[in-house]
Amino acid sequence: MHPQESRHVNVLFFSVLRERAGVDSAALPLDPGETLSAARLLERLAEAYPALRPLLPAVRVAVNQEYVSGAHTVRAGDEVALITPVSGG
Amino acid sequence: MHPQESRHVNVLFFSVLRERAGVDSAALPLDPGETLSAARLLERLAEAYPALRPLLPAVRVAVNQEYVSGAHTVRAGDEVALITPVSGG
Amino acid sequence: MTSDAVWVDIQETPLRLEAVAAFLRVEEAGGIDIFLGTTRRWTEADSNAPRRETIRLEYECYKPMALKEMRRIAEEAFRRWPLCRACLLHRTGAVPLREASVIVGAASPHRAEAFAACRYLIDALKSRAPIWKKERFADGSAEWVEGRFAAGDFSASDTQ
Amino acid sequence: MTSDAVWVDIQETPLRLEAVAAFLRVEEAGGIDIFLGTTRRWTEADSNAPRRETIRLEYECYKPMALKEMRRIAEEAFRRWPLCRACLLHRTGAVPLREASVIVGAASPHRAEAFAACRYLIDALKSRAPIWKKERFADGSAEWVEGRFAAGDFSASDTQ
Repeated sequence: MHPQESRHVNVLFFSVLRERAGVDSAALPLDPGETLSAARLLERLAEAYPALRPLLPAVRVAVNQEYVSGAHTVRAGDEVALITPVSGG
Repeated sequence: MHPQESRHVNVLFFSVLRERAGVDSAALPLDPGETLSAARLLERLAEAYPALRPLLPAVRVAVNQEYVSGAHTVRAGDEVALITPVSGG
Repeated sequence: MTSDAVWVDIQETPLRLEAVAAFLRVEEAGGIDIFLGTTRRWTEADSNAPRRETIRLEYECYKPMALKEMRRIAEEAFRRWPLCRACLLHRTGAVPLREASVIVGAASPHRAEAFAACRYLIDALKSRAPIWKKERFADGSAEWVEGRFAAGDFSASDTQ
Repeated sequence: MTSDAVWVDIQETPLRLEAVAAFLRVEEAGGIDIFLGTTRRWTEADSNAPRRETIRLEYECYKPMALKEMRRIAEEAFRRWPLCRACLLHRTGAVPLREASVIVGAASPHRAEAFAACRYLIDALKSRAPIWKKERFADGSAEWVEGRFAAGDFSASDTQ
């Protein structure tokens, strides 16, 4: 793997998740070549931010600004957003 | 009957009926105390303005600015409007 | 419903959307739906005939009854949905391309009712308000647009 | 559909209805439906609790994705109905009482399609655009409004 290449997934938090996590975003490290499913990524975040755990069952994941299923493969360099039920408008 | 009292029904024409009749309105005379149904009134108008006859089956009648059925009794002094299918908006 | 919750008008001058929005935007409302009927340039033909080009519409109305009917329609909408405000405005005379001949709007606490009421206002207006339009075409011809009464309306030649 | 037939935007400043109408009023359109979502003062309680008084709403969004999602929604509407124009505008930050947080609109040759598309735009926006609102109440409290994903959406904790 090229040394400049990202070894992180950038995770964005909004609204109630942002307030509970206490941060706007987090850089989740991956081992070289590692990938993981969106569902597994949620599990890791629940370990890192236990306050988020009760809210995660209702969360949808967006990868690179598009909704994905829990089976979607997340890679280093991806921009992941955790989206609680939205209420715009 | 008091002499000043109306002995006419004032009939208003709009759009295609106005153009076919060649007038905006007509005063239809009634005998003293006479009344007639809205349907019968249309018959009299068809006799007075034969050019209207083909259009009358689709006409609705309004008396004093409210739609009425063909059985509605029309009296001297009433304002009657012949309303072809409307197309506002 | 207070009577100032309804605004109906018929005017020869251009309809002002901003005035409509100012009337509808009340603090009890969360959803406002506004419909504008505008003069369309092209009418597709039914079959293989070429489409027709309209240059303007001309509206004629039986004004006192049209105003009463528009008010009745608004009051029906108030009985049917939880509304804060309703308005129906119609323009008469010549209406150029792109300009609005009619604007109707409904304000409600929630959006589903605003949409349903707004649709009701325009459908009822188009089938009941005594207003007629003549279409002027680019080829110099003109014709009265054939309207349609709503199902359930009767013509006065039926006596039952 | 040309790309200039769609207008989406997210802005901190008040939404301008006149600009929306100017965008939608094209000569191919005969029916234009515009929906405004406004900040409502009162929320009725479920049971016998007193109604709550809102003083303003505050919106937060994931802007680049919200803009993309709004554009995708407009494109879906264009595939589904014969539209001339569609727009979706959202405001962020604090939105006072009576002011619009969202305006969506659709222009079509005929009114049924304008209504259907406009309803689709707002329903899809509210269930998919990553935008959240916090409600500030007169009693000093505040809470994030619990939204709802549309039926058929999945949460990422389902792996199938």
